[in-house]
Amino acid sequence: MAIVGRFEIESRQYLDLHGRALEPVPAAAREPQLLVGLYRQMVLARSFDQKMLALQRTGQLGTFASGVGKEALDIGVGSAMQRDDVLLPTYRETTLQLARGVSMLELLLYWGGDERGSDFAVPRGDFPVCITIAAHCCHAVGVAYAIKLRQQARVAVCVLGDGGTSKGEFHEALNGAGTWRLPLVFVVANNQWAISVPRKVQSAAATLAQKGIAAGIPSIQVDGNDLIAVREVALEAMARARSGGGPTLVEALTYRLSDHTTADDATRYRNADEVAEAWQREPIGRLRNYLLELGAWNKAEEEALLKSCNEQVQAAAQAYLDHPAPSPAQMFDHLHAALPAAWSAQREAAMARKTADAAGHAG
Amino acid sequence: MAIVGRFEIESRQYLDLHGRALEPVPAAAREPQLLVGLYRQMVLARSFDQKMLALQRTGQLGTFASGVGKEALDIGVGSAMQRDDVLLPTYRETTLQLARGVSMLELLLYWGGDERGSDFAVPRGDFPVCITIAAHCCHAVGVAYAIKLRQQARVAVCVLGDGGTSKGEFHEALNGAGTWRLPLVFVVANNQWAISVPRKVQSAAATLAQKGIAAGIPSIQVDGNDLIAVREVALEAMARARSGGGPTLVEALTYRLSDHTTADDATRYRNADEVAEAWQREPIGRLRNYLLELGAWNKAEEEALLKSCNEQVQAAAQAYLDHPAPSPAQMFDHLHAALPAAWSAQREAAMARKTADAAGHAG
Amino acid sequence: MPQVTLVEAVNMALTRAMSEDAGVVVLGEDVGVDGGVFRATLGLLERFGPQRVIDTPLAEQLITGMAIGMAVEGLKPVAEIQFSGFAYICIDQVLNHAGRMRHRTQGRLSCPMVLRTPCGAGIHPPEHHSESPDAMFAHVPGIRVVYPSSPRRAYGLLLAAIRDPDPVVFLEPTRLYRLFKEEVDDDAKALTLDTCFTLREGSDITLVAWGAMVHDTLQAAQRLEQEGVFAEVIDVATLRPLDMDTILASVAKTGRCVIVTEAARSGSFAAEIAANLAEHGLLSLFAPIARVAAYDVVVPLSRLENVYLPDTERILAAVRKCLAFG
Amino acid sequence: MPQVTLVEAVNMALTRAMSEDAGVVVLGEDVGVDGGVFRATLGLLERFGPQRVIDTPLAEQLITGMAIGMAVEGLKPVAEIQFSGFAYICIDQVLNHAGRMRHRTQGRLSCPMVLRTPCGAGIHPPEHHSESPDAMFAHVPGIRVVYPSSPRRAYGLLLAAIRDPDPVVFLEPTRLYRLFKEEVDDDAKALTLDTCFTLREGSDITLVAWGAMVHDTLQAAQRLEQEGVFAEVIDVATLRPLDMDTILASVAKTGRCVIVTEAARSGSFAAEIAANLAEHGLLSLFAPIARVAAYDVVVPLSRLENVYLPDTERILAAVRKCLAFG
Ligand SMILES: Cc1ncc(C[n+]2csc(CCOP(=O)(O)OP(=O)(O)O)c2C)c(N)n1
Ligand SMILES: Cc1ncc(C[n+]2csc(CCOP(=O)(O)OP(=O)(O)O)c2C)c(N)n1
Ligand SMILES: [Mg+2]
Ligand SMILES: [Mg+2]
Repeated sequence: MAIVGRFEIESRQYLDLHGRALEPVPAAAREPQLLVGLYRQMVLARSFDQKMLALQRTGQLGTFASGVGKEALDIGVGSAMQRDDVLLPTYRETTLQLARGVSMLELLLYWGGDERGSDFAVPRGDFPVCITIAAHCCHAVGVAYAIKLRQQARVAVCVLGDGGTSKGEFHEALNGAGTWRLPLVFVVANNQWAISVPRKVQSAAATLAQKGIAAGIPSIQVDGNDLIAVREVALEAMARARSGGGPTLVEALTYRLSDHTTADDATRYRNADEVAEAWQREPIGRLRNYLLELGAWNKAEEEALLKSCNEQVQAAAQAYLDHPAPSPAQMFDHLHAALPAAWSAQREAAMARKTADAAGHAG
Repeated sequence: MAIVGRFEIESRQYLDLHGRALEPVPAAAREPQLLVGLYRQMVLARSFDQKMLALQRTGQLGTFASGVGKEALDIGVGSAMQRDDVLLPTYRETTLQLARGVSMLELLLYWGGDERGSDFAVPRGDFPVCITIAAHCCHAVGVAYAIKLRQQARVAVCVLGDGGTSKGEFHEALNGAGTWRLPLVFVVANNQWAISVPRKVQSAAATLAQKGIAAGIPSIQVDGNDLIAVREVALEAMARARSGGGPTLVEALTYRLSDHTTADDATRYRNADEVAEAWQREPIGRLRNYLLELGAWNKAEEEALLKSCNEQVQAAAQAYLDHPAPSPAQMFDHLHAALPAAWSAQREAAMARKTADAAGHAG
Repeated sequence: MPQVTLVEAVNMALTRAMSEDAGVVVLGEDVGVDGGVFRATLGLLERFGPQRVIDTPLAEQLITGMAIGMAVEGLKPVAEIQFSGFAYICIDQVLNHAGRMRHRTQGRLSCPMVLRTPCGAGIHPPEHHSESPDAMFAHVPGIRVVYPSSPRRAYGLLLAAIRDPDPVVFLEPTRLYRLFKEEVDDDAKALTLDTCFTLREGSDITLVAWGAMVHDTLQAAQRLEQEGVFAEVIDVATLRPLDMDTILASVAKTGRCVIVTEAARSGSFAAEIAANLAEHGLLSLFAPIARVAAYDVVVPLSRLENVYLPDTERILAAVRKCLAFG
Repeated sequence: MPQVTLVEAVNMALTRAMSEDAGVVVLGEDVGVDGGVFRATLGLLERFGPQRVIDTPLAEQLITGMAIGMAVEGLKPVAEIQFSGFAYICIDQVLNHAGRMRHRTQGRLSCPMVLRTPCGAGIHPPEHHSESPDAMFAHVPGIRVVYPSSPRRAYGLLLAAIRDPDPVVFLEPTRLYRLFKEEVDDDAKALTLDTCFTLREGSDITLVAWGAMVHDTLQAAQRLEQEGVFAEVIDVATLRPLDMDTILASVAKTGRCVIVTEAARSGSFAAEIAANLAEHGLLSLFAPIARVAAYDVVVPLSRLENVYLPDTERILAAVRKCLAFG
């Protein structure tokens, strides 16, 4: 009898629930103005998220997946990425997409049911939202392979949920990334729920980070509601990836404070107490407390910020509502680089149908 | 920073390359006559394997995947199973199927290209060979779920190769088995090659056993060429499964001494030295040495055994060659429980085609 | 008799099947406490317990593959795939395993499972929730493909599918889940598989449809009646094996046929029906066979969904062209 | 000009494409040192190195998905799926992602990849190695499906597929890989996609086929010629998008059509062609359209493979029936 493998999963946290530092924050988080900038992004993102929910409720947007409660995760990861890195998001990374430079108008168009919303002006190389759970994990392997082949110092970042870790494609991708030591960071946004299925029904694994052991790749857990910790862990993983050290799996612990989507009613399957308790751990207040304590932030600034966020969000919503409706041509004109002759009659027929058929903003 | 998970992979071996016990053999292996019985099965299986190769070479059998070199693995696992357990094999478990009671004639029919070969007289509940890599891992979860639901003390045993561990279905199955704590033993027959792809190209994981950590299930490595060790590890895993302790992942280390199949030429991609070295570790000689040393076996018995194996195998081959050709009806009569009316004209048309169209034994 | 929606009828059939046979189990994502995202499995957990109403991990290959294993081992699993866009991944297991187990073992093993999935477009959901994989499944040997279009047929056909000794892919028209109600008697009576249903008799033209398009087709037939045109409307109901006899007999009577599908036109199941007509019913035809289908494009996001989908107007246009012919 | 087999022509096209464009990479199981189980990628590893000739782990979803990622990121991946039976699992990624990337992003991203797989029966291999998934892929919007039937067309069409800015599923007729040789000039000239090839002109009947069945169909045409019957033989070559113009023009001339496929009959791609004829060519037809196809059963193990597969005799029988009509 011999032991042929030993593995440990580390977990990282800097700020406690009240925003007090549990240990000295890392060098990359010592500049208060940087943290203030990230804090502003988090608040704007939540403001935008609330607007999306409001638009949906009033029939002006399609089904929407709120990201409330995971702003530290998204902004932490987003702030660790460089401009020409490649993000492969799910439907719950609206905040991270904002951090990458996708515009509110584009995001509104997308969730309003219009493909033009995925034709980002910036960043041109990021992937659109992936709805089919974990399919994009395999795409990320291809992106990272291409980056490595061309010897670029770029990184692919693939975000998925706790539920997504049960899909075979996630494992095929982890394994491929490990085999070729690709510049790829997988971030599991473990928000404890996959629609109505709680984390413990999803897997008997004690942590989701340990799934990386199967592929022989470095794996770590982090408090996903602690901006400083997420950013630090992400920076480490990105640096490893960028310098040829290969992939990392990051499990970021957070909580889905909202319903799964606007089509879901989470009170059917989970306890109000659990949600109330989770609100205690939400990331924005925690970082605010830390900044207030540090003297880097004050009440007046907070009020000004909320006002400005509100204005930006309103302006974006208005631009969205004013946006011209899509033409039926949209179904044909980017099907192929050039429409094959076989479909041209169909295009004509579709154009002949009244454009008024295009649904309103509610989708 | 905290450590939230610690894992170890143990590896088991009792006999060294020369068949000398490295440590006291376990209780279940202390009865020499039992070991002699298993040794006999291993020798018979190899004899049968050689016959299959010979039949294929002479155009009397279709493509065949030899199992030479993994007899300890197959017989070790087979001997740990009970009659009403369920085996889900790949194409390389001919020896294990023999151990389960599948007849040589049935195996010959199957590899000769005739579905009747999978209509085993015994064991009625075992699965047929699964060719699509790792698909049967998911079937095994269903079988084990059914067993558990009906509170039976039976176990499903699913065997796959090192290459198979890269497939998503394997991971989905591992995870499911862990979630429901099913009576299911996964055996990874790691023979170091997946056609031309060596083990290290398949995964960056140091062991394949550690893939079980991803699903939170007990995982262990074993010397797959050591009958005593394989049997012991399998017995432990089966006992755990049978008593409600849930699934186990066993990685059994062996080596594919043959070409991948008769359609392959392994000299194209691997070194003769590596193969020669691997022959030093093959399981039959090792067990024979142990039994000889123990005084439980002698040269005369060995000669008698080889003669008897040869006779059995010859008889089976003859029965196979004498077996009547399949009828075209075979394509229709078990498509559904009763053939839908829509296909009855097709059945008639097929029957009208000369039965002489049925190909010869070479398939 | 209760007035129920199609999804409620599915629920009634599941409840009935689970009550009468302890071997029937339901599995899938969110089928337990949530009762399924469309509530098709509502109340089953309370009634039959978590052993038989199984919330699975998020893994469609596992769901399909384990249903196969359960079925081979003697249970009668009814697996749910949450949306049709996530059912493409299941084709592999259905084709390579479910549809072959009986043949492969020459009857020693069988695979009495049902794979249910909502199917089709029209509810303005996010991407991948509006797919029509019917033609792909209908090409798979060894399985049945059933696609009801009303609460009553959903009830009777689902019972039949569950009781069938072989694998059935059961497609449910999402758009019709709650569109209308019908009286459904929970009488445990299965309908016959492998047969089309003639929903409306007529002498002038045969309209063939399945799933949600049956609804629009019936509406078109009503409109035509007002114009004095009598359309026979056939609900295919079982796509595999296909009951061409009923369709051929109808076309022999009417001489004209329009086939309606909401799938993208090329390679849709409408082609199979048209091909059979061209092979066995050519002499009956007074006019070309028209297919009304979605365009050969990606199902668009919700803003253009209405333009993409065939509707009553497009059916009527095809019928008029067909009637005007010759 | 060298005389080469179809699989050698595939190899020539791959070598040519990799030489002329450093972005072309080849990936799949055993494509490296082994040169692919059929040797389609022979010599590529030595010539272009392991970075561009990639032995992957055994994982078809990864192979397809990473090809998509590579293509989006600007490479031109040519992925190999070892046998067609293992390509069903790829439908999901091809349909939900490869075929949609350009549409979904309104042209911002694209997916210029090729997914190659040997296809069809006839070499007496183990189970799952003889499948014909052509109809399923041909139903997927946003992709092309190409299926050559001779060394020369394999060379020219594969080059075209690799150079195409959009995803192409490239099916290779396993049975023809080594069946015959043809002179193929390694001139880097691509053939035109989206067009059928008329291999033989004739006035009496149109025979339409693709893949390996083109071979049997040509043999049938030869036999017919001896009997004084002149058959026009069309190789479909690109199944999606389908060039119906060529087929319609031919049937307008001959008035009779037999469509040959080795896939199981129901839901096969032959249906799509027949449906189009019934829709747009009805008036030209003197006789019903016949489909010659495999039976609607599971591809049997090798002993019955010859009975399962359509052959020259079955084609001739269908032709005779068609000629005798009316
Ligand atoms: C392949 C696939 N199966 C099912 C679904 C339906 N679905 C959408 S979200 C979801 C749960 C995802 O949970 P998780 O991965 O934890 O992400 P979260 O929604 O919590 O962010 C499911 C089952 C899907 N989108 N894709
Ligand atoms: C899903 C699938 N992909 C590809 C193949 C082709 N194939 C047959 S065996 C094999 C290698 C399997 O290697 P491993 O799992 O190590 O088993 P071994 O053959 O070594 O016993 C491959 C790629 C297959 N049968 N199934
Ligand atoms: Mg989640
Ligand atoms: Mg192996």
